[in-house]
Amino acid sequence: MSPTLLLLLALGLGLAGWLAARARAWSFRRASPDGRLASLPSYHAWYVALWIVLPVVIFVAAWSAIAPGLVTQAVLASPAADQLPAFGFQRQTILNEARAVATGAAQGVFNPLANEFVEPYRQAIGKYNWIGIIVTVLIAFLGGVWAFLRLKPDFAARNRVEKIVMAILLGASLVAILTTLGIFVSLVFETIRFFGMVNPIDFLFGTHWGPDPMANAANPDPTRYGAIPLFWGTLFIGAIIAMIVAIPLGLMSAIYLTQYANPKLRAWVKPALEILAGVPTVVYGYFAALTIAPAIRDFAISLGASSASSESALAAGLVMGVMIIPFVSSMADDSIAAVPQAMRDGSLAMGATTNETIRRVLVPAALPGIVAGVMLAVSRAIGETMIVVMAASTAANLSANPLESMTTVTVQIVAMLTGEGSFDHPATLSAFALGFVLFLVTLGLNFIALRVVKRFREAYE
Amino acid sequence: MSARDVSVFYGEKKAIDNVSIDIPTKYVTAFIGPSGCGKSTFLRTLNRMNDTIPSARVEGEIMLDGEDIYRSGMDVVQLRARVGMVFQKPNPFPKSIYENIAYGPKIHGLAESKDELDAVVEKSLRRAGLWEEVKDRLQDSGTALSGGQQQRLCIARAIAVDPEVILMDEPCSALDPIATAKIEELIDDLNGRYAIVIVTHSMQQAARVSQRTAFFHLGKMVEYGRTSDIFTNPLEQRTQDYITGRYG
Amino acid sequence: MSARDVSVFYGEKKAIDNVSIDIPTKYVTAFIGPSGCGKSTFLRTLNRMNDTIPSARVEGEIMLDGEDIYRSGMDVVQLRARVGMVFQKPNPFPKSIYENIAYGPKIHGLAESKDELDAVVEKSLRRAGLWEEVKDRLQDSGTALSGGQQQRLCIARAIAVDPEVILMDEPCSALDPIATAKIEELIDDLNGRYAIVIVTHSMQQAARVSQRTAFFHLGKMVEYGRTSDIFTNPLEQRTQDYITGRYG
Amino acid sequence: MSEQIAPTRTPAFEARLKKRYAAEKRFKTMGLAAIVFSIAVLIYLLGTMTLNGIGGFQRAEVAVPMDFTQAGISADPSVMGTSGAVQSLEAQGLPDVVEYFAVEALGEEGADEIGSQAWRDVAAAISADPGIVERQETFWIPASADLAQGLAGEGSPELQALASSLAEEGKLAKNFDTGFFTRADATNPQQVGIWGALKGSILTMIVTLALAFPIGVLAALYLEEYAPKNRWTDLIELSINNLAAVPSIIFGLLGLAVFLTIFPSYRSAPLIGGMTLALMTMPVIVIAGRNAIKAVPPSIRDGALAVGASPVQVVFHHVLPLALPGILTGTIIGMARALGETAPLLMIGMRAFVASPPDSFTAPATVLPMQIFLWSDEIDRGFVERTSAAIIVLLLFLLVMNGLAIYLRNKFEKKW
Amino acid sequence: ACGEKGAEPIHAVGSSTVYPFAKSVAETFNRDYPNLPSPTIESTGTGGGFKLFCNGLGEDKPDIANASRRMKASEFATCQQNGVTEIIEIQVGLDGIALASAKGGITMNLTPKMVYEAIAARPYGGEQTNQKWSDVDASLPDVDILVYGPPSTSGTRDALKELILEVGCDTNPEMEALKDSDKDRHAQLCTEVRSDGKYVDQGEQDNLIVQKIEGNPNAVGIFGYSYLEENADKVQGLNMNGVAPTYENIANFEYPGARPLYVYVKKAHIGAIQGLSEFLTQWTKMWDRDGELAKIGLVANPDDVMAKSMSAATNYDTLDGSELK
Ligand SMILES: Nc1ncnc2c1ncn2[C@@H]1O[C@H](COP(=O)(O)OP(=O)(O)OP(=O)(O)O)[C@@H](O)[C@H]1O
Ligand SMILES: Nc1ncnc2c1ncn2[C@@H]1O[C@H](COP(=O)(O)OP(=O)(O)OP(=O)(O)O)[C@@H](O)[C@H]1O
Ligand SMILES: [Mg+2]
Ligand SMILES: [Mg+2]
Repeated sequence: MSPTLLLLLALGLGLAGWLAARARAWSFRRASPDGRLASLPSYHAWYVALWIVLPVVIFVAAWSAIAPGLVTQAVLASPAADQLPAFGFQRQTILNEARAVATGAAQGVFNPLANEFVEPYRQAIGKYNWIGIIVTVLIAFLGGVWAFLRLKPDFAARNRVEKIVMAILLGASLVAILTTLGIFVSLVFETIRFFGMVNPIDFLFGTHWGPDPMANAANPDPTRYGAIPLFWGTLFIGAIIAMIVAIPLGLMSAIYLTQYANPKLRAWVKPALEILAGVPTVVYGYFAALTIAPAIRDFAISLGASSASSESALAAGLVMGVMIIPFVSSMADDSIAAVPQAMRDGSLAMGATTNETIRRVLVPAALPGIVAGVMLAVSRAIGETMIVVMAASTAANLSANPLESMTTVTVQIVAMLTGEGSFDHPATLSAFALGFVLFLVTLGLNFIALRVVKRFREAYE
Repeated sequence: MSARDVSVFYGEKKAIDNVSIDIPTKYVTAFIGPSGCGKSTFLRTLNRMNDTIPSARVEGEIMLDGEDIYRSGMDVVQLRARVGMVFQKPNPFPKSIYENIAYGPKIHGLAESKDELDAVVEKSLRRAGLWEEVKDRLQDSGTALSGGQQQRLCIARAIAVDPEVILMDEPCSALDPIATAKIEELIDDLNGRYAIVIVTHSMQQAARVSQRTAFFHLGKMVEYGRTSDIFTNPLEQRTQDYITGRYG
Repeated sequence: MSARDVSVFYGEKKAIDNVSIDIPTKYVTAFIGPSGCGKSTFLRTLNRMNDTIPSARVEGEIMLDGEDIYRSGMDVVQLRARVGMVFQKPNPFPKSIYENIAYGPKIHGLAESKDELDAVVEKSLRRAGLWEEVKDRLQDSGTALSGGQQQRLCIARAIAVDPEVILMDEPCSALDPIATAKIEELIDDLNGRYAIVIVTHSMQQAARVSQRTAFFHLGKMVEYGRTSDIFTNPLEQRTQDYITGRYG
Repeated sequence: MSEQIAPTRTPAFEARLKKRYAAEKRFKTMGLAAIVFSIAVLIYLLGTMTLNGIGGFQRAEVAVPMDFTQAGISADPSVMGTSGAVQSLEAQGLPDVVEYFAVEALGEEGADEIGSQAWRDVAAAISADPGIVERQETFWIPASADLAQGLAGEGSPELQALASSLAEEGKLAKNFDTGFFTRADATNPQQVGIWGALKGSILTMIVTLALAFPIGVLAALYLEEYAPKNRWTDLIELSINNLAAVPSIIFGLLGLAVFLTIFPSYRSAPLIGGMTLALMTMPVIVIAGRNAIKAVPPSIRDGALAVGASPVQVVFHHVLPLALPGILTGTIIGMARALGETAPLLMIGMRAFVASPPDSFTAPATVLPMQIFLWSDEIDRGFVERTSAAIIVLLLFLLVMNGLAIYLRNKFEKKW
Repeated sequence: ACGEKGAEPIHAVGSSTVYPFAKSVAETFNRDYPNLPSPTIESTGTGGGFKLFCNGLGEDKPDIANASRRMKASEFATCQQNGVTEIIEIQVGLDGIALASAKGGITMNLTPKMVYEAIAARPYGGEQTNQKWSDVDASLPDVDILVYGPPSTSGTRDALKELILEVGCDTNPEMEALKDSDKDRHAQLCTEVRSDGKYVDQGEQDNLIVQKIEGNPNAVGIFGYSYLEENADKVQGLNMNGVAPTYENIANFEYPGARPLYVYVKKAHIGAIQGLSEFLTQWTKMWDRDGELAKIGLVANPDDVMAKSMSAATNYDTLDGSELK
């Protein structure tokens, strides 16, 4: 029997317990002199139902892990087992196939030997199904009875049920911590392996990036693993150029929408702007590479910049900036609108014009929210790969000239992980180290941002 | 400042009904009346702060120096610089104390140099009776002050641009008695230098600080006169009832 | 209900200093005093609504039916069902009028059937003097009512769970005089059925609706007694000063 | 007023005032310009995409009249409509029949340029309507990719010539390709469809929503309503904010290292893709959810507490329903981002060729943005238009999702 | 993992170069065996493909790895460690890399030596001073060097290095000698490309390279031959050693840019995974000169290799790890 069916069974039993407990609570209630219970009947019902379902869920989880093993053991004990290949994959597929037929997931077998096992499988599965069902019912029954016997008119069922609810809430918030931990774990081992091959000092402070995934893996050239140009490229494209576009445009849009535009226009323009963030990045990539980049090159050449190439950090950054306008504008819009009216009134009553009020009072007061929006936007920009690949190429340059080609950390991560290099090569492993460092950096930045925002937040309350 | 047949509407609803009043230039005028009678609404019409409420509409004329402030060419910015306002809840900007005071002079370009600005800030704080308390921490945030100090800061901010009229909408309702006493002292001090209009729900306060009192009820101005007359010898029964606590 | 040596702290700051008071079960008790003196704070200790303020801490005991409501095993939820509360600003739930009233009875399981619930809703609305005005639109949102109606709705909501005590924190301060009059009428009506404690900043109101008055000042209870005595013949100079408008 | 003119009424003041009004005007114009610029870019992008993509919904087809009365094909009603139909027809020589009629209609050259699999379309039609074999019928059969290119004026000159002559005779035309919405990926641009990827996206989004929404909402409720303010909750807050900022590719590595280790057989499956994207989406929902919960007026909580509701009841009866519109806004932003995301899915095997639409959450699948990415790098030029068409489908999907959220938001929005 | 699934689809992972062909095979296979689930072809990159492939045997592990380079000894060792002992190696065809420019754009008669000198980071260990093609060789036009090519992570780049750059580099006897004395240094000097903007790493987006050179008549693009063929109306191949990049010239190795493409199959999975052997047969049906392989712009194996591949695909000859490097 599949775990799904066992769970359905448990739910059915839980429902039965729920109804029984509720009926009992109602009978208490009729019997009590003031018609009042410590908790509502439905809380009694939930209490019993949870006591039935939760233990069963735990059991089913455990059972679905061990039952297949037990079934296989039983099958292997059958006489036909002697014909099986001794070990390995072949044996496993034959068994799998026989099981698929036995459970009805497949019509016929592909490997004739498997036929022999269909019947043993059927029997073993049948047997363990029964065991599973019986134990499930037993556990449900025991849990249900135990909980049921505790019901009394003054039993604080609500408190207990709510404790479980609180535990679930707490559990949900722990998912974030687990995810963080998961990221850490999934990066750290390969990172350590990488640092075993390339000195972290060379990696973190080197200024030349040019790993060759096809080169000899045994003694990598540490001078080719300097990540500074990547981090610089990331910063330059994602955090400087893109922000120079997105912050003024996003902020000005938000200001116009909250302070000047009439509400009807705002209701239309705001969602329209949000579409900008939803356009697939491939589209932006082509737009950047085939429209913006050549235009920038021609413009630069007309100004006399001889070395202008059509791959430039500027093209990638500009287009990326457009893409993240809505992140800035939406968050800024919300936080400007949330500045207390008293601040606005205070400034207007001093005889300030609207723009003076916005620039000198509203924007500073809304700064935490604006910063949060910018942070989201920056992270989106940093994580973006397609636009960079298409418009700024994948060559790592350490340069302050926006007309040169550059690349970013995430582009390299993707390139290394989906390239032709082998996975024990330091070039490929460097992707994990890059990810790890990037992760630590964002963690640090967020730590600082959180502090700053907290401090700011006290400001106007 | 004088109002002629002023009515104010919020959408369809008439919140002020045909009020005419002359506000003397060197006295403190108090507006009293039960909650919702339109005191705040009328006060805000005096410096066009109700322009910020989209649904609000004003009829009638309000004259300042012989000019109707609702006439089409009126410069609202200048008007508000001339008619300052202090709100019920102290609302200092989340900036330093210095910046709070310097804000008005800066945007209006009233000080030509840093020294001049310093002088304006000091003078305003002194007049607001706050100088001694804050002179050592002008760079602290204005929001770090106590409620009473914040309210005096807001008053200092208003007088920093040298207005002709100061409007105060229940400036003490969020304050404790000691802070309230300080503000009242300050109003006494400023009296004679500026025209002051104060809205209050406390008749005691009106009696203490004002020379003229206007009693509003359900959007109408019921009675207006010398404070002493209103409190001891009101002409209208409603005023009498209100003052003696029959309602409100 | 009675309080013994109750002090309340917000963090370090003492907001209520050693107050002892016996609140009679069938009368209206008014708390008056200048702003910030701790009236609301003390009121909220009576049904442990200050549990929601993380920094608040209570010392002393408050006895309800011979039990200290701050003892460790106390069921706060049940306490609040027994000691209801009405707030300064009317705060109906954004649900239908019916749902607003039925909410309390539902979560406490006070009605076994729909009919019974209907009956409770009708009874509560009648007592709150709102039935006639809303009986045809019980499914309209509670927030669509006027301010005074909303406040009566909140009172109806509080009495729907049949509390022993009703606490009201400036229930009329956001209302116009007509709505205020209705609420006061209602309090008069409820008087005798429930113990009612009302905080007000209006001495007139205290004088009109209460039988007992407590005067608070700077966190201390200065004087407590029959309302008529307090208003005509206070024992303390501070009470006298406040009532006659020297401060506040 | 006083003998001395007030500083706010001097001519100098009025002169400055003029400048300030000018600045005001400039500022407002800048704001308007920012919006106009953003909208213009949007319109440009949408416009070019629509222009490029509109052709992607069509395909070049040739008209082949077939007179089955002479063909000797029998459509056994017991087989037709079942999975054996195609085999049965193939065994009866349907491919040759089709070939024959194609030569009849288009000449040798033209017949070479119908897809080698064209007979399958005919077979499907017969299977659906066995009556066809009794009569004469004109089929529109997809042209080969080369001929389609020729029709578009590209490719070799011979084919261009052939295409234009066929087109003149009315035997070759671009028809609306309804099959584009029912087929999955293929190697031939004439045969591709978007349904496989669209269904993959739908399945993935369902998993993402089913995980990220409850977890995000519950976490937001916990943090905003119950969590004590201590180091522990600071840590949770930090990790949530950080997760919102971590580049998406890193979530792919997480999915690879964690989910695919636990469920190795679900590589490429929407289930794993959805789980990975859920981790990415959850922080966005938490952050937006917390803001929405914060915006619920405390007076509502007080009101409920004061009638004796427990904290859990307060939250689930009052706070959550009121915060829902705001939570939905966050959800939609997060889901929109997840919908367009490719990088993390690269790592868990969704950059794949899947020729049939996924039939369950655990079947191999790809998603719309990935399909767009794959098609954009196809060698065959017929994919250019198809790529744009796929982009339009993605945007429409996005719009539908947004519209739904806005509708729900308005529905739940209550005034207080 | 709970045994409730029907037959597992065939699962291939690996190179994005083999991907189009593998797709095509899978599609035909899917038509011919409609009862079997359609094979899943993933484009993970060769390295990523081998990592998955060598992770062990089992239904949930890929059956096939597509590769645009040969398996490395280290990867083979990983495979062995994880129990993937018997591996069938099949060379399915060749991918030509082609140098091209826009139609009507720059035309040149190049040699590997010229290409090397034009785009190497340090030609023969000296400084790279060539700014224009004419600096490289007087016979070449007087225009700035601008080459769009594959990134270091791609197989095309590997082929470029091996088939053109190293050949050009080794025309210099010093370099030739260095090969034996200091392999790493030789690799570095001979294969590293310049990063001053004259050689532009263009990600693995060959269509984009086509579009970029189309927009710039003086630019040269390096990409898979298939893209050249498909876009014959827009771009023109550049001669190398006087030979044009055409199908014939690549197939007979006269144009120096053909690299082999492989698929690797787990022998243990044949007979265990339904349809796998039929799937292999399907490959052999499609890789002829006039088959699907050629249609998508790849190049068929030379006859001797074809025979060997055919044998591997039908007799399941396994790979001997000692051949690998
Ligand atoms: N923005 C607004 N939109 C619609 N009606 C309003 C608005 N502001 C105030 N009102 C209404 O106008 C009337 C007068 O309000 P106003 O605030 O002027 O009263 P008030 O005398 O200041 O009362 P309080 O003493 O409570 O401050 C009231 O009925 C109020 O409900
Ligand atoms: N949450 C809080 N944290 C810290 N201090 C508080 C808090 N709430 C109130 N106080 C302080 O406690 C004191 C008593 O406040 P309380 O609100 O009880 O006064 P009140 O008598 O109700 O005044 P009002 O008439 O203005 O409502 C005041 O000094 C106030 O600043
Ligand atoms: Mg007011
Ligand atoms: Mg209070």
